[in-house]
Amino acid sequence: MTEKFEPRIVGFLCNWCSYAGADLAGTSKLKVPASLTPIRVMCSSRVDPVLVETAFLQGADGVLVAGCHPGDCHYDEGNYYARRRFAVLKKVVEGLGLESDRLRLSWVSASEGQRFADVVNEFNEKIKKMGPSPIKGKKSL
Amino acid sequence: MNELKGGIIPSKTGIRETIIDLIEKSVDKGIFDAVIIPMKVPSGDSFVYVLVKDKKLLKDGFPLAPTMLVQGAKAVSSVTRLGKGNMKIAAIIRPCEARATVELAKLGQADLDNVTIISIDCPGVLPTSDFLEDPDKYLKKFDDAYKNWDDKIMRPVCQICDKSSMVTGDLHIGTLGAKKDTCFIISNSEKGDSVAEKLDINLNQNLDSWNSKVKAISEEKKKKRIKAHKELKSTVSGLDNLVETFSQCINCHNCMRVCPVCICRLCYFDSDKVKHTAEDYLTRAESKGSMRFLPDTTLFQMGRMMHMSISCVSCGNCEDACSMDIPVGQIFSMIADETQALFDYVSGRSLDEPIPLVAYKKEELHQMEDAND
Amino acid sequence: MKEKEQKKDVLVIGAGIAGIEASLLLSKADRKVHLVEKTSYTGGATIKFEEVFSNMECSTCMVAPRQQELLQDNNINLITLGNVEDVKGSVGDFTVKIHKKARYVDMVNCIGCNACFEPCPVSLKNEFEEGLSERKAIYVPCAGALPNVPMIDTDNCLRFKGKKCTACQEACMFEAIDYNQKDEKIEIKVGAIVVASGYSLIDTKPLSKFSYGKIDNVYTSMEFERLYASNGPTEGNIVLRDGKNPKSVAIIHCVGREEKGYCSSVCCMYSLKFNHYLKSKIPDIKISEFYTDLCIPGKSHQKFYEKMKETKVDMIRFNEIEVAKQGKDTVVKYSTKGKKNTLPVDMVILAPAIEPKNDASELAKTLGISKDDYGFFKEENPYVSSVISSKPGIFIVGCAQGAKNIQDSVSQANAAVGKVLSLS
Amino acid sequence: MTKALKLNKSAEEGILEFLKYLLESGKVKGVFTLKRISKNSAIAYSLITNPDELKDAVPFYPLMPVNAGKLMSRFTLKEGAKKPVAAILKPCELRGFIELIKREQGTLDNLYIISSICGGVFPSRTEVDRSAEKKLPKYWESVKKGEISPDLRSVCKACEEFIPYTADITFDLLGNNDIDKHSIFYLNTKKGEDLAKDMKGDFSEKEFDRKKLEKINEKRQAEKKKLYDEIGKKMNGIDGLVEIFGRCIGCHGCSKVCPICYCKLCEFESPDSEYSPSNYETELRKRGGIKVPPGTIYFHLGRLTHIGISCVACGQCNDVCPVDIPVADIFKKVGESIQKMFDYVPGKDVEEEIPLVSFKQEEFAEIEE
Amino acid sequence: MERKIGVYICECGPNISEKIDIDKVIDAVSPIEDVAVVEKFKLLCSADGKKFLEEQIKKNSLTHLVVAACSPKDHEKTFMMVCENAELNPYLFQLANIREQCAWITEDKEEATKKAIRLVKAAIGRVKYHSSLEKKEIDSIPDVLVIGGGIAGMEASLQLASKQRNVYLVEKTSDLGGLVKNYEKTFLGMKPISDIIDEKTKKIDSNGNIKVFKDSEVEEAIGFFGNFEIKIKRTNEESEPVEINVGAIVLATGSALFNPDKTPEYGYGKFENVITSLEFEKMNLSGKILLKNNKTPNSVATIHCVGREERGYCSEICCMYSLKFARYLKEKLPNVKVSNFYSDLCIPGKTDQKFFNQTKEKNVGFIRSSNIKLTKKGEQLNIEYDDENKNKQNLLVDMIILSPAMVPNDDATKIAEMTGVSQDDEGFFAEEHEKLNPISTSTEGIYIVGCAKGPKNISDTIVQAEAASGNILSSLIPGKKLEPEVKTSQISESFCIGCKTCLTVCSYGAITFDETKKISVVNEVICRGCGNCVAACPSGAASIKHFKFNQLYQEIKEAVK
Repeated sequence: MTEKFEPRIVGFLCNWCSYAGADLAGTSKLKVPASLTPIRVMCSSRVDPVLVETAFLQGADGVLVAGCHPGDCHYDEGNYYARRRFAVLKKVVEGLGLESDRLRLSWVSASEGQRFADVVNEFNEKIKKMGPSPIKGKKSL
Repeated sequence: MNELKGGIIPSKTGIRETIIDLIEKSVDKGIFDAVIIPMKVPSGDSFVYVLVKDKKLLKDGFPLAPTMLVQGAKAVSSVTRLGKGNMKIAAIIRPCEARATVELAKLGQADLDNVTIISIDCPGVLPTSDFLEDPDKYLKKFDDAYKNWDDKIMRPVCQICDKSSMVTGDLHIGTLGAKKDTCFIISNSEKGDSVAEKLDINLNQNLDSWNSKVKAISEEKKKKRIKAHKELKSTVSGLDNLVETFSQCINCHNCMRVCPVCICRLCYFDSDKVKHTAEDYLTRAESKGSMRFLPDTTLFQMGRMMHMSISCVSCGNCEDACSMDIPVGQIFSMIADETQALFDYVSGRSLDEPIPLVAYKKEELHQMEDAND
Repeated sequence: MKEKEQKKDVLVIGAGIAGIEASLLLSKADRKVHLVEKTSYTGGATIKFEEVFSNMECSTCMVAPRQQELLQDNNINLITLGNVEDVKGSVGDFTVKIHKKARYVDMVNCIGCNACFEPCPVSLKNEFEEGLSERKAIYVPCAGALPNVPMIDTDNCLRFKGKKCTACQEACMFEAIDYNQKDEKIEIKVGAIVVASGYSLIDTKPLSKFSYGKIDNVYTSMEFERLYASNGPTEGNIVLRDGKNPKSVAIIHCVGREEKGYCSSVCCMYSLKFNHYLKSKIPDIKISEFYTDLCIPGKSHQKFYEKMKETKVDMIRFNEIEVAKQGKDTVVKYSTKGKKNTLPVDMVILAPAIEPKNDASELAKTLGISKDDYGFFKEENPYVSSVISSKPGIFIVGCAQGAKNIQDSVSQANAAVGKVLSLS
Repeated sequence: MTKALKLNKSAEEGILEFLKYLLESGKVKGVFTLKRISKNSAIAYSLITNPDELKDAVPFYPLMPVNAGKLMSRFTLKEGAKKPVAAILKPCELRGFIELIKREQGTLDNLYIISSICGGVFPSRTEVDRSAEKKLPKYWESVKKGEISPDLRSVCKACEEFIPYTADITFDLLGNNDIDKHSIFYLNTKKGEDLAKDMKGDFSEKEFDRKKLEKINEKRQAEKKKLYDEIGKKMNGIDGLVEIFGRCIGCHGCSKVCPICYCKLCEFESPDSEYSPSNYETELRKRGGIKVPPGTIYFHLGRLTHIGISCVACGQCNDVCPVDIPVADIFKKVGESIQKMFDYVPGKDVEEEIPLVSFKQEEFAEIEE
Repeated sequence: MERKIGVYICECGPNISEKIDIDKVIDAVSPIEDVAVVEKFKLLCSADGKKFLEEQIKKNSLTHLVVAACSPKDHEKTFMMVCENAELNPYLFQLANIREQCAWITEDKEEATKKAIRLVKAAIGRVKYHSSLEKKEIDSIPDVLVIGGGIAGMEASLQLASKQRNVYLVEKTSDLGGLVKNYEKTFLGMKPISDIIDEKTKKIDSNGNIKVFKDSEVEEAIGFFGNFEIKIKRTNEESEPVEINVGAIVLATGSALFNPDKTPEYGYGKFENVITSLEFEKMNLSGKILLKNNKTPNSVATIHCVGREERGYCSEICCMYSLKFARYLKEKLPNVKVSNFYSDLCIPGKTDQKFFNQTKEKNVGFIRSSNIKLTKKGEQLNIEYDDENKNKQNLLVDMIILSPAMVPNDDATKIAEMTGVSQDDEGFFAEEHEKLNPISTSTEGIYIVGCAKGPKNISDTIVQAEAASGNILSSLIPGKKLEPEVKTSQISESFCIGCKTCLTVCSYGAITFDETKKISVVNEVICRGCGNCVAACPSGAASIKHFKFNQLYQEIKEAVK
């Protein structure tokens, strides 16, 4: 069963850096696990933590939030706010004894096609090790 | 830290009377035009906050009420949210209420320019349900407990409150460590100073006895708090426990409604953002075989933690308002301690600390980036 | 007498950062822009950098959106592989002849799948990667290049050497490859011209004391930029030609300054930037910066310098310097404060002076504008404006006018636009 | 006479077998009913799509964690169900839903409503203190006998609307002595018949035992009188109201759980109902003191005028009030008096118009997602 | 209204068709409700492809369009154009990226197909929740306010003023020319400054479209790009402020000099004949370079980098003007001995080093030194210093010129607060983007030029002034309307509680607070649509067009299925 396990990873990618990085991974024909479904947002600061919680509680095996490296934000400072929100979110999830390792924040620039591939591969492997999210089956969350 | 200075004032008849006298004096001297203070309801079986101008009514003021039905911060907010007005107002509230008030001020929900916050050493409050069972009996129980600072009958979060004497408002009335027939008064702002001055209170007396007592208590409580949170974790945290814990939630959102720092006119989780089509619900149910309806109870709780735990003051109102006895107040106090620690922020500690979610440092939280195991 | 009507269109020469910014700004003002670029791609030198000082911003993230905008802008007619051959007329009414080399790949049909590289039998050094990696005879300079359409290098393509190869054409599903494409002569009429033809680094081979080309481990700064680039030949791994990571590096400033007689104004900063590059990939690497005078003007640069110093870089002010072999080792022989020293290092990075493109003088002739003693386009008179050339209606921006950093290049680009728009 | 289906199984098994059949036959894609959802035997409404899940279903459990009418509205608010779903509702929940449909807050499309002749429910607290389980046997006894179980919600004891109006299928419970022998489904509508047909069991033409139900009604009326008298005593004039609502903490929990209150933003939470500093100052000049937050009595009176006409007296508000104000009792009494004026029975008929639409329709259509 | 969604899958030749089983995708999405058509096409971005799409939209009278093809970075615009041509609102369209982020990165065809199905379903789910968005157009005022009458301000005014564009030039002193008017010559080519100033002043005076306010200050500037309301007040006089409306503002408020009092080691103010560069310029301009005792100096030393350490940056021009001083001196007092005490020579660019070499040839001394300390020795000043090899040395001179760092003007902060422009750590005005937008600020329509944004020489200052006009001339075209971002955020008036969270996190000042209603209000003209405020808003009040919760929720739903 577990080796048949194909994780479901939700990837929130900021339009200017990470989404471009993901595209570059494509144009460079790198291998990226199909488990990640990209969702494009204009800025990592648009990623409302409740969106992440929603994905997480609806059974996503992993959620990746990716944005421009600190200092590179197309909107100047969005990713700094994104980072704080993510930090609080992680603490909440941790605090409730849920698997906060299923949430990841990464910075990927537009030229880092390779890095994007690495990040996703790494995350995918980790999630595989963790196995399917136990939340999926829960009938009364 | 150098020794604490403050005033020592006589308190023969009891702390409530002392405070009422103090207020009356201030009103006479025109220091305040009105006071926000707890009062017994006509039926005598409950306490509510009242904004009082009339001195006769002030007589029935009941500081340090045995219950906290409405969080004092909400009272201050409802009076000043739309502007500071022309009245100088004193608010007689508990430390956690004062802290919530400060948070609300940061959130633009209270204008403290004309408000003087007067807090009191707090022994905790009774769980509402207990109190309502037999108000008179429990009032007595409360007063006894107060005398020997016994928190056994108080709200669970009060029993683990290490900030029950935290000074964050303008003036604070201290009773801990006070000699018989006296109590302390600590000023925490220029406003406080000027009030004391007008009342000819000398703020230069040594308050170490209060200080040391408070320290001792709060340290002891801190230990208790940590222990309690650990125990709580073992019962509520982890997926299965969580499901159990919230399985009885009936989505009445009382917890949110009574929360002093939940300010939204329309809660995120009452908005269309969380309303979906029948088709959506059905497909979700099909993926599990069956799905509790409405779903997303945990999302609501986690969402609130995300939005509000940073400002949570662990007053326990949510827990008391829960018609299904979910220990939501204790859970929040546990999470709040962790999220606030991230930015070593203490909700309501000071007006000058921005709420962490509207600020950032360029170099911080790197442990959150690419966090691998 | 009656004015003859002024042409509104503008010619911009060079699609580097300055040219791009000028074109976009002109287009915003609803001007039609003909943007002529010699190479097959946009972005100039800037897109070769992984990060730019002093905020260490990712260069691609910074420029790519502008490149995209450029390609999708209907006011801008991008002519790649183009060369301005002749310019007649005067301000308000120039007639420009452009020679557009055939790309042999149809810009419309090609969708940038890169399927055509694979089968090409030819492979040679990739100039864009400073020869650090190979490319085919049909190629794009690097992944993510824009426009993402390959070109055929006719000097090396077998077919153009008379062989019967059609490998790429067979691989293309879009009939995008067209061997019969012909070079074009394009004639346009414009009212003004902005020259942003950029710069190149001096050839360091003739400066024998630096042993560039003689010793493998001596790199130019541009080579090093590509070594660090995550879309470069090594995906950003800093490795020597023998595949090893260097443990110690010498960065030598002011290479060719004496010969050129001017300070190239950006070398100190980017050399300091290299510290960050090196430390971030090889934390315990030993770095020595050899400089003469630190030139770090401006409000944000010294801070950057101080930050870099914290990385324990060895700042050495030299009088004489030389790179040589000592046994197997590469050593830097230098004198400072009268004393002579020798420092063995695994890698040497040279910061060569910035000079005009080799075809600058030709372009100057074509345009009829004058050059300064160093071959840069000459501003008519700096305290009127450094972007005004000797010929009315022609404006000079970016490093074509003199060595400068990105910010100043962009400022000049904007200024030139200001000039153009306030002409009539 | 209406068609009826009889299964020789106890009510408990009967209804489950029926639901199982519906799911397995694919006649419905989902069943909406009460279900044990956790080890601590919490009871909650669930949407069941897999027949096996029915084992934990307890359709007629005498609890109302949420008024299911409100849930049905949430279920069909954005767009009606596209696939058939069966919902098991108590009569007052059904009526609540109908009232909401009249207010454009839901639709019956593709819904099959199964209701029952209702014996009433326990207060929610009985689940918290785990006493519900213990009370069950006694409850079912009184249901059989058609008596009023002492453990019911006050409003249930006094409820005369225990027979559903617009259900497609009505399950015979209250006053039926044989519920542990067989289950009877009254198939009131064509939709109901379609559901039941092909089901193994004996079909017949049947009629409820009106006389029996009349008796029950009398008992309920007696209870109601008692309830009203008590309330009446408390509620003499404004002072009485002040007495009763004096301790209200303004949490508005009652409106939150009310099956009729549906406004995105309650008028009493909207900007216009906020007190400005000057309001306070004038109030103080007038009265010397004012309760803060203010307007609690306003709120309850306002709510009465807004939804009194549609109050189905389900008692939900009583249960959630943190300060034990008998909101439901008052609303039942006042609501009924309003309804009588127009002799309107809320939720009786989806076609029937609401006599007075006094409350503001929400004007917050603008930009919320 | 009935939904009719058209789904079109691009084969992109082999690029998608070989990696993804398109027919499987078609089968998977066809049954979805509201999906009216599902078809594949060889190459949708081709001319035929676009024509095909356009016809399809019309023929099937589609209400929504989903295209599964390449990255939005490649062809989102292309297909939005198709929608417009087919009279379908371009925002009722969603592009599923099944090439770059699916076909090209997935080895296994089956996996790729599954992912493609998810992506297309997500796009379908999302597009249902799209609403048509319209481009906004707002009128703008072409006129410009220029604050500061120095070289930068004058240059900008001259280039901006035209028949269709008035320029209001506000100078706080009583005449134009700024600091520079105290200098005799530029160091570039040693050209008389007066020529430059006089020429510009004449042009300005004769230009009917430039209104100069001398002895005046801007008191208030409210509004936004295209529509600023300005109050100009005459300093030191009780008069009603003049009110004007402009579309853009140029801040050319210049800089000041670091005060050497803060570096006592140089004995400024303590010893006679220790003067600042500005004082020397004035003295030189007056024609007489004299000591306090009215004797001419026989030896002069210039000390570079005064205050550089304290300020933490190099002021860029001190080296050059110190060289210029040497020239002044040598011209006026041929026999004077001139020495420069410097740490690093900063002479960037193509002309400066030449100037340095020429100056050197006029036997001017250059001493690389540190730890300088001044003492008095008789009539003379004694410079104690460490040389390159850290040996103590000293030099006696008659006069010492200090070259202090350039610092922001005292009123910089005041102006910054008034205009909402942010300042960097040094107190200079901060660029919107250090590299790509060096002239604009985070407040759209307000531009910063010259030394107000950092030390600069005249030439660069002029370039920036022109750059500012370049930005303004290209965006504020008389008669042309502004087209702000369409996908802006919005805040519900009835739901906002006024906690100002959104307002605090907005980088562009696009959100203002309505004090009477106590709610936040988005200025859609300024909003850039990043969505930060939406994620920050704890309530249901804030949302952002085209990236609404429900739209993203549909994508999440498919992603986790």
